[in-house]
Amino acid sequence: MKRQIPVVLVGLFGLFMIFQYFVPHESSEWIYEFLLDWTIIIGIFAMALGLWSLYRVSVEKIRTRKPAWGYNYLTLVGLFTMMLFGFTSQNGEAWGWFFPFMVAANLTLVMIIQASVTKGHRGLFLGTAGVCLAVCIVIIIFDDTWGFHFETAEGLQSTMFRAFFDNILIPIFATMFSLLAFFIASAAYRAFRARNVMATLLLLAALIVMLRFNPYFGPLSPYMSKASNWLMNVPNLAAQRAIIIGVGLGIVATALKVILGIERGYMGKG
Amino acid sequence: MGKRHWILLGAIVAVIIIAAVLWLFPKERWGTVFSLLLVFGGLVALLLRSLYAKEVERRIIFLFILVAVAAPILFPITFTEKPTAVVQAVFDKIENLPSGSTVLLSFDFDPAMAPEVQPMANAISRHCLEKGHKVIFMSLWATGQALLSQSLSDYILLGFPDKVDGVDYVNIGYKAGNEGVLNVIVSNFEKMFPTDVNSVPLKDIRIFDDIASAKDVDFIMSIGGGMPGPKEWVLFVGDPGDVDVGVGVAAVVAPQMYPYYPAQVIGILGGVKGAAEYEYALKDAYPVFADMDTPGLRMMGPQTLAHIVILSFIVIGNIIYFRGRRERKQ
Amino acid sequence: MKLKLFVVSLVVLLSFSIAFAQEDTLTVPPIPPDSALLPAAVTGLVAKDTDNDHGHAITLKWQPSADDGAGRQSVAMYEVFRWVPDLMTRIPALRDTLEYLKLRTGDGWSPPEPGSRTDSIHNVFASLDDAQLEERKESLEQTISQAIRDLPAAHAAYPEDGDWQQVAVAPAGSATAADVGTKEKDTPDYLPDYSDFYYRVDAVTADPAIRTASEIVGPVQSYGQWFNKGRLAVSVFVLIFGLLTIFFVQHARRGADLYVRPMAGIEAVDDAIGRATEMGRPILYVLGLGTADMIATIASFTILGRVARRVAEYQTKLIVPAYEPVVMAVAQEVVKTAYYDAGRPDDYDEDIVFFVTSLQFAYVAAVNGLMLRELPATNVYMGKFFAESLLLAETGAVAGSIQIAGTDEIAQIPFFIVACDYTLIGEELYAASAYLGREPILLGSLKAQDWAKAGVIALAVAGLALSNLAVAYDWSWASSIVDFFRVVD
Amino acid sequence: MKKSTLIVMAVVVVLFLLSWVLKASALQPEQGSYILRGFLVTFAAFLTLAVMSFLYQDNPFYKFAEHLFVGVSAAFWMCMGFWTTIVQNLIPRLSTSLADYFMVPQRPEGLNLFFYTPVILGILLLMRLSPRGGWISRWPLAFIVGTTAGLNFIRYLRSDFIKQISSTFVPLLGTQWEGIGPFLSNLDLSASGQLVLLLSNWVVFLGVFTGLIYFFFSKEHKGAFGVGSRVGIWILMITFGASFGYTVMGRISLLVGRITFLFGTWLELI
Repeated sequence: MKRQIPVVLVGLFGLFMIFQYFVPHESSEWIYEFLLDWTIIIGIFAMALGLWSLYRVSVEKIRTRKPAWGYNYLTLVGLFTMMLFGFTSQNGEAWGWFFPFMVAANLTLVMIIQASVTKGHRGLFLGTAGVCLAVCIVIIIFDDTWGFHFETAEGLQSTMFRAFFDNILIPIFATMFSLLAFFIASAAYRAFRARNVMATLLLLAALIVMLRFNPYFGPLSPYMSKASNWLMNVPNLAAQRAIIIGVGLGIVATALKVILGIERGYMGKG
Repeated sequence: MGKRHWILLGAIVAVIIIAAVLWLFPKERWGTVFSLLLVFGGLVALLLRSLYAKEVERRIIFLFILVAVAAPILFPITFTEKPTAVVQAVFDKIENLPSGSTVLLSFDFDPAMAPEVQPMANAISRHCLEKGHKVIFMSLWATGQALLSQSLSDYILLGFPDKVDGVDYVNIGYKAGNEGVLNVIVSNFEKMFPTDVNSVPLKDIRIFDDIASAKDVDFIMSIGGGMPGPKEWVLFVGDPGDVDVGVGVAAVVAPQMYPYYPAQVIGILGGVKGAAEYEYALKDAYPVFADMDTPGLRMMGPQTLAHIVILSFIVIGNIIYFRGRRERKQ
Repeated sequence: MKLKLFVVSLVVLLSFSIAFAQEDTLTVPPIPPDSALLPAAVTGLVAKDTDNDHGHAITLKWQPSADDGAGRQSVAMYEVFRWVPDLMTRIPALRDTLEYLKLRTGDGWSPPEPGSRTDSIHNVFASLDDAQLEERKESLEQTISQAIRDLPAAHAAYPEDGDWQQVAVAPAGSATAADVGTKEKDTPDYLPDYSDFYYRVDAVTADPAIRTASEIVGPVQSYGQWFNKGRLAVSVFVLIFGLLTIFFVQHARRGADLYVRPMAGIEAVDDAIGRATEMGRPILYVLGLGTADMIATIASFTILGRVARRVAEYQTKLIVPAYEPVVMAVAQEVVKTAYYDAGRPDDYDEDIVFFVTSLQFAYVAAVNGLMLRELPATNVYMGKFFAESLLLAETGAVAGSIQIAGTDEIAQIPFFIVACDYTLIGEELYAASAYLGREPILLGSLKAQDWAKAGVIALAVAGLALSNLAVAYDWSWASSIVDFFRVVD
Repeated sequence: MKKSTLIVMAVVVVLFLLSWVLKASALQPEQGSYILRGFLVTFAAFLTLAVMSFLYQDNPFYKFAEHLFVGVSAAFWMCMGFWTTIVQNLIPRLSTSLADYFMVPQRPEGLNLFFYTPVILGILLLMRLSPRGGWISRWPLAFIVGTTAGLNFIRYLRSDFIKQISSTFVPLLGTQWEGIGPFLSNLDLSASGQLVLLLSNWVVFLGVFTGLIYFFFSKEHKGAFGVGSRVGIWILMITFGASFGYTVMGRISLLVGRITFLFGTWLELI
């Protein structure tokens, strides 16, 4: 029973989604739109699961002293701080007691983590956490330079949220991405060697395309760019199409298997 | 000759080269010449070394890439770019729409992809505004909304002080839901975007007076390179809504868009090269943009040098492979 | 003199009577300037419910005016008019008032600018107190919904209490137009289904005042269809493919021996698990950046199930960092079941599958760190991958792991091929789950896939031949077959 | 800790402080909190370099950036999901008072009680966290998987499958055809552009044909079939090589972006 109902649900909704494509009638459209909205909303609820997992695994690493465990404090503090920024904003220009509040709130978090990873002194840590929490609450009650909201009628208002986004997320994100420039070179060096026919074809095609906009080949340059365009447009088109048809078929077959209940791997039974 | 002799020889050669450069070139070219010498000299050295089938350590490759990219940024080198047919198609589409048409620009990228696609986003936005089209800006990426607002206020709108928010352009921002968002807006904007980023209800925005859904837009340009992105725009809006879609994509995604061209996509801007070509076309057609910042064109210098470095390493790798194979056979 | 007066008064009388007579049917200027200039009216006007849609739309067809492209060539465009009951035009005004009342009773209301439209509404309600406003608001809401319900009846009252409104414009030379409304009751272009509509089409010259109306057609009703005929081709494919799959699955169930060609990447999985066990190092399984609703991710779940089962049997360590919480939840379920099936429920740990973060490169940063610190013997990448593919695979290569990848994301396959030891290309990813399990049912569906591919090749060849011949010999029936595959969206 | 590590750490800290002071004093004339902004720019540069140091080897700076990134990004993603989806799209459909509280406009269609369903399904999903109720969390998962399986089934069948097949229907013999042609027309390598066009059409056709043959699973790749499959994989390899070569450009741009940040925004050299 516990296993059957989900499979039935999958089949039911899957079949409906297939049917609705052929039924232009309003009632089918109506359900279709609801279902789409619902999947988005359910996905948002799953965020809580993700956050809980992140918290637990980090604490677990600290407890078992895994390699680089100390950095997990940073992860959790970063998480907690950014979340508080996401739900608070200034009421005016002044900062008031906002930063002391952030420190106290993070101390509370760290003390709770400590309490859950140590065997002794649990009372001490919990006590400190309690004190810090009390400080937080006092600040919340008496400081009115900031409040618990983030988006107002004027749009995104949290200055610190934006600052963290611009100065922590963007630099790391973009730099991680830019590492690809290095890796693409080392991968090309390592792998593009004429070991056999397939590797040679891979190598030659890459060479031709990379040479396409190099201005140092004099009269040859236009031919280089034409050859690379031809490669990108003709054999590439063919191969892409073959892959797309194959993948499309694979997706369609897998979706059908899922809907018919033949494939249940995603439910832990396969 | 011992090691010390080699070092001594190297030092003497280096001094001679430096002296020659200082003597032969004007002051402002020194940086360029030295960095080029450094890169090419290093490559020649590695090439000679490869004849002994000695592998190059990956950190050395990294170092070469770093220098090849950083040097032309400090000491610029630039080239000219002629637009290719796929780029020209987008340019012509925007150019030939009657003034006052509605164009939807979707910034489907994040900060990481921005250096590659932001230049084309800016160039196209400027083109549309200059041409007098009404522009709807939006994003399918959470991280795209901030970027969008920022580039609107910091770059794009600076050149158009008389354009009015809500009349000439509107920024409706980001909604979560990936292609779900597209599924909805293809029949109704307001359902997914009740307000624009400034919380103005959509029904109070003039642009949306005769635009109920994405179907009513004259042209859609999706700029991005991930998921959701241009491909989703084609499959979920362009096809079902029968709207012309043009795409600007990161170079990596460009080949993937070709099967959709020209039936499902009217034109493709691929990577910085596409942006550079578009900027060139724009500068060519509009004297107003003569002094426009052209990051796309500017970026072609590091591109060219880095390509040469990578090509050289592929050659070096193959020499090492064949020399090594011969040694192994012996 | 008397005659002159008489003629003038007659003309005035006539024009009045014409104006009166036309008031119900025409909103155009009452006196045509010169009847000789009037274009010929369109003929044969037919109005029908638009086919293959959800209703709320009417398609009109007509024979172009004799002066359109021929005759006097004076027709510039056609304007389509629909008879609209007054009730329908009143609704938007009611809605504006309701909107005002809602704002007024809500928080943060401020009086409108003097002279604006809202201001004139405001003047009507200025003196009322909150309770009265609430009362008005509720009654207004009821009025509006009642009005919407009354729309069909109001349409049936034609030609009482209504007027002609322009609903569509078609350029000269066209013989068809559609009046497309929406199903959203609260928008101005709402078009009620099952209501009697009346239409007429005006042939309009360059001077909009000079026009000729057609005969009025009606009543016609719009309604939604239950099958979209434009999508027939798709439904044929769905049926054929569904039946093929079911057939081969049944065939396989009955114990037919099905051949599958060897695939290096799949065979490497088993070896890799053995290698990890020998070395005492973990196996890293990356599900990619897809969400649980992507089929590539679902295929990856199945492969994860197989790998986890083998891992559980060998008692090796498995690490599965997840990019998305729903994916994490499903993967936990998969791994848990695999451990139970392998008979080692005690070895299962909830933290085998864990969530990292949902930002692409933050996830990559964490997984890269994991690779260099845990030094997995084997990295398996299956599912949807984007730009991060090369970052992951190169770092894995540096860490000295054996790497097996599979993705249907075409742009990323080259990077996996370059940096990984084995790569499953496109459809091979979907076949992999069947391979690993060696279950006849799943192999059966592979067979169905192959047949579909054979069908595609046959179709492509046939279609090619047809479209070539159609071009060469101008066969219209051949192109109609080719058109069958052009799906209506 | 090794002595060299400590020295590197100390140097980095000193450089960081130096950059902070210099940056803040450079910003001083402008209004606003220049100390904070100087810090943020310096921090962004530090993070950029920390991530790049990964190219040399794993090190504490990278670990710092990595763990901070994970925490902050998880919180960022959660906050954005909460504010954009739950607050803006769900709440206005559930309750007027909640919508007022979060200051979001009411939806035109007003309240819709059907939206309690995804909320309930979302809560069922959270039941995973309880050891006993875990099985019920499969229901919402089944809902999501089923709905989207049906959606994908149709979508891929239509867009990636039928459409791709129908675009293969191109004349290989005829000459007056003008379809996918525009991008092939710049291929006038020889005087007779038409010939190249025709050749390209043949390559596309054969490419798709052999590519599909490569993806046959249930037939041994031997004889003529084997030749077809081999040609197929060759064309795939050419495509992959070309695609790799094409990508290099994009990755270099990303690096250009980061280096421009370091030289421009941080060091102000350009």
